[in-house]
Amino acid sequence: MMPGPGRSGLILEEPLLWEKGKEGRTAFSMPEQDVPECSGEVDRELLGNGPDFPDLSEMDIVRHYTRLSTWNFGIDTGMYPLGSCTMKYNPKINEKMAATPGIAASHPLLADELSQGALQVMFELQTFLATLTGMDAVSLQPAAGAQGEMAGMLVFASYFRKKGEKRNKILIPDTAHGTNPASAALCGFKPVQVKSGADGILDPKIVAELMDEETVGIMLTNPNTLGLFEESIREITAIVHGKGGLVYGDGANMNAVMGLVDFKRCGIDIMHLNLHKTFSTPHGGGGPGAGPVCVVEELEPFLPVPRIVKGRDSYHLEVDCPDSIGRLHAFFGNFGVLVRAYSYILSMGAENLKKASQLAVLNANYVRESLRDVLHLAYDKPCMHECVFSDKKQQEHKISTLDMAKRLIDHGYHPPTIYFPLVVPGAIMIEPTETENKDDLDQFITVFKDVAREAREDGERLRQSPMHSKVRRLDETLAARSPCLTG
Amino acid sequence: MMPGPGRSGLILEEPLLWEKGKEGRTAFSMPEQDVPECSGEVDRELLGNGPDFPDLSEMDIVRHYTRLSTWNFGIDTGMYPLGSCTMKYNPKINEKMAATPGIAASHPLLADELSQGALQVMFELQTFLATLTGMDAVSLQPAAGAQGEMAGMLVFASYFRKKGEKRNKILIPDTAHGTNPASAALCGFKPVQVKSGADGILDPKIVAELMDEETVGIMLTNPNTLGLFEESIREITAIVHGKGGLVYGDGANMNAVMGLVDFKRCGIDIMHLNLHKTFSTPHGGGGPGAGPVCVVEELEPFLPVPRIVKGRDSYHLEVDCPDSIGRLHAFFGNFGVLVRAYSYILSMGAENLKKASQLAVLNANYVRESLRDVLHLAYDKPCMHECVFSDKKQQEHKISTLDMAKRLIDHGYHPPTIYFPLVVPGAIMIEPTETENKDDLDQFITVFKDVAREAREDGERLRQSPMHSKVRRLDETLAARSPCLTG
Amino acid sequence: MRYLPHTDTEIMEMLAVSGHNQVEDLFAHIPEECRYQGEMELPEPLSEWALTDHFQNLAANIRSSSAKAVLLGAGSYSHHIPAIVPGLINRSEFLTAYTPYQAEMSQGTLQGIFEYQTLTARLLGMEVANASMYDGASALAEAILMALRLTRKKHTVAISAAIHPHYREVVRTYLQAGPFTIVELAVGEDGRTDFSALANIDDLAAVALQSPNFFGVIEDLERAAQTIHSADALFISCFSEPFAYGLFRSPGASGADIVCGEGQSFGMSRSFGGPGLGMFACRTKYQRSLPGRVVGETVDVEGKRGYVLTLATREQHIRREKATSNICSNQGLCALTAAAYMASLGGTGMRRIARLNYDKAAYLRKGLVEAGAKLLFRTPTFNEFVLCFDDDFEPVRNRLLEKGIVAGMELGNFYKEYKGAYLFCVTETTSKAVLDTVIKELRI
Amino acid sequence: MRYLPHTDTEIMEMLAVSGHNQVEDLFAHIPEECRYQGEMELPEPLSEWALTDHFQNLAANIRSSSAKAVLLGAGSYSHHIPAIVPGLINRSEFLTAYTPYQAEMSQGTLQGIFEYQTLTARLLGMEVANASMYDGASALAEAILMALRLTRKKHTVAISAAIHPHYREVVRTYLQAGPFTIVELAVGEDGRTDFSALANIDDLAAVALQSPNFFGVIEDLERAAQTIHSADALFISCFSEPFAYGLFRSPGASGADIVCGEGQSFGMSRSFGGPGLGMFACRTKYQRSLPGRVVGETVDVEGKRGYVLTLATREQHIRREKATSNICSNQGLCALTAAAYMASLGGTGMRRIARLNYDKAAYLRKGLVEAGAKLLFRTPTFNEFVLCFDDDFEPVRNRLLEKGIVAGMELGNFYKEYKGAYLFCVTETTSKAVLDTVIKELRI
Ligand SMILES: Cc1ncc(COP(=O)(O)O)c(C=O)c1O
Ligand SMILES: Cc1ncc(COP(=O)(O)O)c(C=O)c1O
Repeated sequence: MMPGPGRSGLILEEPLLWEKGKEGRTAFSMPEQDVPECSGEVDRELLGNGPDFPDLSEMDIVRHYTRLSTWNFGIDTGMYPLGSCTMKYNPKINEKMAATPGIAASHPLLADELSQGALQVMFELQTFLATLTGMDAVSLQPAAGAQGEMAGMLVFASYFRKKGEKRNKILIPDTAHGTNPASAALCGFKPVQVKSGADGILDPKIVAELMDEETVGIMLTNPNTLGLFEESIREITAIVHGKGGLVYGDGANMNAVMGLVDFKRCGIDIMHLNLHKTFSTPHGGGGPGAGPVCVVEELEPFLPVPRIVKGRDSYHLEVDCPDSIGRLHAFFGNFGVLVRAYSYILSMGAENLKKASQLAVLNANYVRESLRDVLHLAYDKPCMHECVFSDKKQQEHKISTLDMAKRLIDHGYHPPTIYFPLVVPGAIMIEPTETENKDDLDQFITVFKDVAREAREDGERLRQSPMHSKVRRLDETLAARSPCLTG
Repeated sequence: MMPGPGRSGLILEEPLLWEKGKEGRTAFSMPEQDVPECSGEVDRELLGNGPDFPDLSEMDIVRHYTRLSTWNFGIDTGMYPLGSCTMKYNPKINEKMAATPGIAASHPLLADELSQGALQVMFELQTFLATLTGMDAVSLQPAAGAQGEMAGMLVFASYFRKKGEKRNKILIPDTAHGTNPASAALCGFKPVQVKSGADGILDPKIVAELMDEETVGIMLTNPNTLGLFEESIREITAIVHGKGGLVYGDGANMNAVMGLVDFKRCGIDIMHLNLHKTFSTPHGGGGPGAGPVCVVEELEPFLPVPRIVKGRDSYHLEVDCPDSIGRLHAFFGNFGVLVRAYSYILSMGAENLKKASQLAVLNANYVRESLRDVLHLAYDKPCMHECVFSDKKQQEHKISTLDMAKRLIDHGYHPPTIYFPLVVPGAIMIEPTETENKDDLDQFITVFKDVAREAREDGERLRQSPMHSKVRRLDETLAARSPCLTG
Repeated sequence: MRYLPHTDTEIMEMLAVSGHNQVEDLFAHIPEECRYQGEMELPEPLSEWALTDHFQNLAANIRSSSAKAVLLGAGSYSHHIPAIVPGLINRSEFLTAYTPYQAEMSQGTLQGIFEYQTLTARLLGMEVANASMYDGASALAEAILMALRLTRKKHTVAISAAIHPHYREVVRTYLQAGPFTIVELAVGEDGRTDFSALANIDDLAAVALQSPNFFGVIEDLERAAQTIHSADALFISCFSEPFAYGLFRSPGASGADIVCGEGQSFGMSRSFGGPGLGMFACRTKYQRSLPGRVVGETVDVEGKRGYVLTLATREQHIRREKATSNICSNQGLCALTAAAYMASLGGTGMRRIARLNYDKAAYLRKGLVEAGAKLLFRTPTFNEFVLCFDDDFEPVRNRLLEKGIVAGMELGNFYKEYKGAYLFCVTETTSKAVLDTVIKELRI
Repeated sequence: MRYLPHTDTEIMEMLAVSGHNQVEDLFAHIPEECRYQGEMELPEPLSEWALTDHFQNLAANIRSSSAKAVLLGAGSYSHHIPAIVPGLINRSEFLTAYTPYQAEMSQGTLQGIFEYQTLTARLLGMEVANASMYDGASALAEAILMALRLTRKKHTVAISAAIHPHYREVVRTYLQAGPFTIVELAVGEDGRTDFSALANIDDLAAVALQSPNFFGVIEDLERAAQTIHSADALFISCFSEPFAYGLFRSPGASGADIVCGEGQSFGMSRSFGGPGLGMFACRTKYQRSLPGRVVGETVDVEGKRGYVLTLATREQHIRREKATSNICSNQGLCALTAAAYMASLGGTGMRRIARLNYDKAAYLRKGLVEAGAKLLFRTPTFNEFVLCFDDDFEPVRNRLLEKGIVAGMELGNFYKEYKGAYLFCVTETTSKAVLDTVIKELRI
């Protein structure tokens, strides 16, 4: 019997949509044709044949997606300790609130007075996020973390343009998420890599060496992607500010420090939050998310338009902001995601949010201590919300991080993040989050120890894994070499 | 590769609720204590300790039921050709309608004028069911088919009591569902078994022999549980009526004949319908269902109270019905189920309901014709909504109906009804229903043929099946011998 | 039609296999005189959207459900339902499955019902429970029939007049065809059952009480158990509000032999009275006489723990007319819902919510008494209580109705002797603000 | 708190393992000056029930959403959403999964997205599509950036002024930091893009149009393709209302090189403008320059078909600053929703609904014109159209608002030249009765 909850059971195969269906079936309930037909009058030149979609019955569609869903694994299925992703429980009540008919049906382009409830949600959420980070002003428009980063980089650019300064480099630590350099580059900056220190955090001396008047500043993640708090953050931000630069904070790891760290006091000028991580909105197998940016007062004029302004007893939208970087989204960003985060913050309150961070850090340290005998610890110091191991100990048995990750699938766990951050070869990054209980962590630890034992004693089993899943290891090279992107 | 959709995949184990949990956790959102506490004042003599329930977090509960659900199989998962059960697609829109806040929140005991919408639903559904069956009056109160039967038997009893006749026997065919004799017995009647004829239907001659003035009448199912239409129904009902008896119709198989058969013209006096079969309300792993009874005018006074009466422009409840058998349910029966059936009838309309029956019968005959070479046909004549085979051909290979049924599980199908009706030894009763499409039927047929091939060539595999499911064949004898009903 | 997948071509192909030319031919053997005449007269089919509009209109025509508060229970209670409960139980694997005849592909339902049986037994202080009955009323009727089976030659049952009037009516319906006598035990001045009539009954099979009873009054179950057992009868204890057992001693712990009642409070919305849930539990020694389905634990061929429907020999599909009940489909999904609800509460939550219900009801009761109302009974109650008024209460009630508050129900229809008395109910869902409004209105 | 499972005992046990005494010790290494001062000032936590009340109040404060009809599109459309679509896509296995990095336990999402890519490509007449962008506006911006990458040394793009004004703003935001010039092509008298300015541009990389454009007008895409290609530029065709392609020729079939736009119409509610769906498709030859995630087909070690995220070398997590885009999280669940929606429609349904949209819009347009309104443009439109009025339309619009009908949007804020003109939208969700009310009101 495997020590994890993973087992084999009955699941059903299902073909591609267009391998099913018969012309003439439908799963759509046709509304009444209560007006005369006149589409026939249209200019033939402009007409098409309509798309080549399969026709399916309602039962066909229901079975199709029901079956597909059973090949997937979500947080509701089991533990999902994907580092840097904060896969915590996504409360169902938030889904229900977002589906409130009046909220879900609201049109984004009507007069402000017709939309007060929606504007109130956004205004209050901005206030909450400002309180949570310690920052002064917030824009909710970015549709994900990377778009938040982009907003930040554009603010940098606008800020220096306005000051009349030409700077085009930006410091980015080697532990940064790939979106950081990509966002910086998109906004015309040249990333300069900052090596993290031997203890996994940034050394102010190195920053001081690299920071100059051609550099807009630094873009760092705190807690960083090794799960460590940048303890010299105040020195670093002082150095950057000293050279006239700005500091961008990637706040994707905010779940570690709610109510515990004040980012403004750390010297951060602008930061984004990932609501789909810290604020428990579901990740939906890839999105939608939301990546609000929070800034210090000085940078507020640069935030995206429209801005939501509270008048005496109503809210309104302001678009006349000459310094703004402009609009990032057709409307207000992923409003439905904002609603969920708002609902989460209201459900939790200050004390529980802080406690959530404390427990998230407790859980990570517990896993870290419990697995340190069997996995190599990349940096041997207390961690924040996640701990990073590597496959160093397993290499002698020719077992890689990938093999262990795939074996965890058989045991019924979603693998941790692997091979990231890049500075740790064969990284295994575990973020349990606060919603996992001790019993479940203990079981996970037992399983990981068992996998480590197998790595020593029965390596072939690991290389052959996963064995329980509907498909076995997939050929990613083939997929990339001869791409087949549509059927 | 197996020809059916059944495969092995990853599923997760999950302990019993009380094997999880820690005192002090909760999954319930505590409402505010906005009034003074005074429960402390209660007489200690009456107090208890509260139940010994495990304390779990919201995530615990969510994972628990999510995992349990993956061990189950519903219509949405795949084909469920359980004969006599009419496992057709359960439209999702009906669930949504039943959850309409104003409908779901209505209290059953308020003044009629506060509940008009709910009364309207019931009144109109009664009318629809009367139209569908051809009968004159309807009571929606019975909570399931068996309670409908009981209502019918009590109507029989009241009818004869009122007439001052003492009759205590009732004719019930050997093909009847077990609930029929059970319901009759519960109401003080002694069931007399009527043997069905060689062609699977009742012979009026036999009925004539058995029917006498000590017999209240007959309780028959039409189409019967062999999937055959009782072609002599008019003769039979005439015989029973001739002896002053009444005819009860078990309408569980109504799905075969909507808009095609008029039950009043057949001579039926009272019948029940299973809304959780014919009218597509989901069966919920055992219920709730609804088993309305439909009667001819003469029997209307005996129907359960309250009756819903339509006034000039409002509905009201009538309890003053001296001949009524009384109340069967604390309120109005399974109202939420009635709402779904009402929603279904409104979605379909007359034409589609008739077409549904036609297609249900088409599907059953198609399966019957397609499998007749590999399975023994109990009665070789065109069937209605279901066809009944047996394991006669497989017996020489020492393969039973049970073995084949269990093998179908591995192929990804819910087995047909087995070993019922009792008159067919080793019965395999297949009711595909109209919502299965031809492609899926063809695949099912291919699979069943393959199972029949295996029965000849590889019997041990069948006896070992199912192999894909989370648990293998379970020891039912042990369960019954030393019952363990609570943990 | 989106539920009917057949294309015309497919229909022709399929007909060909059975040698038919048109679908009508499949019905050729149905005698002409049995045929439906013409087409059914039903409304034209509605699209999803027209249907939704129709339901919005219907709902708008249920004024009570748009009320701010309905201060009435009487067997149907408003309790908070966590969003997770319906969300999980409506997963299609649970919702669209049949009764778990094929255990290997129904372990989800089966383990879930086994857990329901266990939590139910724990709640009620009993040893075993079944997989559900239709509702509290029919559960009581079945409990009485079970007691009559167990006590064989005795034919009289006594039922308290403080049991929900509808439950008593259903009992009468179920028992009407048998050779049974039903004696009703009067309600005492304290609102509890008066057992004095018991002494005069000969062949007493069982006595049935409800606690909290229809008036919200907590019966003294321990004393009742002594009285009933010394009359050599079985003690059936029923309920319509199981939340009471978060605070008050369970019927099982008080000595009942069979406990049954309504479980709607555990996660089901009122839904005009159904579907709810008949809960049913008894002592182990009676388990083979239980009506209804039960799930039991067993092992598979590899020794792995699993669950099956068991004790089938009690049931109609094996024993037919000799079955312990005719019940077949039960309220399975409601039982699963109740289990998920009980588990969401946990022991700790159950106690807290029960207390809050008590406290809120007490707040209104005290407030109204201070405003001039009189308690009909002075015995401890849970959730519900009965008040009398010096002046006609109807004008007050009507004013409250205009404010969207349904304040209690007049008892005259149920008990002539209590005409002019009103039954009130308060649960955790009613805010203090609403309660204060009611109190204030009475003072006016 | 129900989301935080730790009991105090467990916390102590866990702390002991890492040698700590209290939770605060875990944060001891955070410099004092970085610490949060005091406690956060946030509202007290709300129970599920208090939260629900709060949201009811918020919703009541969104007057537009209680309106009977909002006859406005402008990038956000009201279409019927079958109950099955959200029900299926919100199954927790889809909803609570992360981006499918571990393909073996994400085949549901992966096949679903592969199907989305395929249906999208078919709809738009293209060969490949990605797994989604944030919205129509950023998709257009990314399309232009892609075109600029493909055409290397050219730095000018021309965009039609008939493209949704917000989309154009987003394009400006995205391009502001680069060495690019954006030229706007004027709107002709027929409401279509005027290409005459193209002739004067030197290093033209791409031209972007929208069809149906912001005025609902169908651009002549075939002629546009010729013009643009003969200027040696890439043709980007965008949209905000994909239902149009159920009736009108797809951009791909008309010669576009990159097609992108907003997919909110396919199963997403308006939700105050998001989440929607950026759809993005191109020719196979450009697939390695695509921004965003893509799913590809492959096989497992046993040769079984399966799906993986692929072409990762374009992406930020491999190529970092050299990536084709910085996008990481996209609108995955919305893409899955759109696929389920397109599949529910089927080809047949898509054509029918598109026609019905056309017919309904035409009905209102004709009715209003008969009642005295004037068409701003006489070119064929889909769904949306622009009207001018002899008299001020505001009083009529206000009267309709009081009847719960939002009738169009004045264009002055977007186009000074069209001040006093109104953009209307009608979809299959608006009943003839509502349309008749609008027409009648104008006649008054
Ligand atoms: C540290 C960090 N930064 C940025 C991002 C990008 O966020 P998003 O995926 O929402 O664009 C992520 C998430 O993947 C992250 O982990
Ligand atoms: C023919 C027949 N009669 C009666 C019944 C009993 O119906 P129910 O299960 O709703 O009590 C059934 C269903 O099992 C049946 O198939």
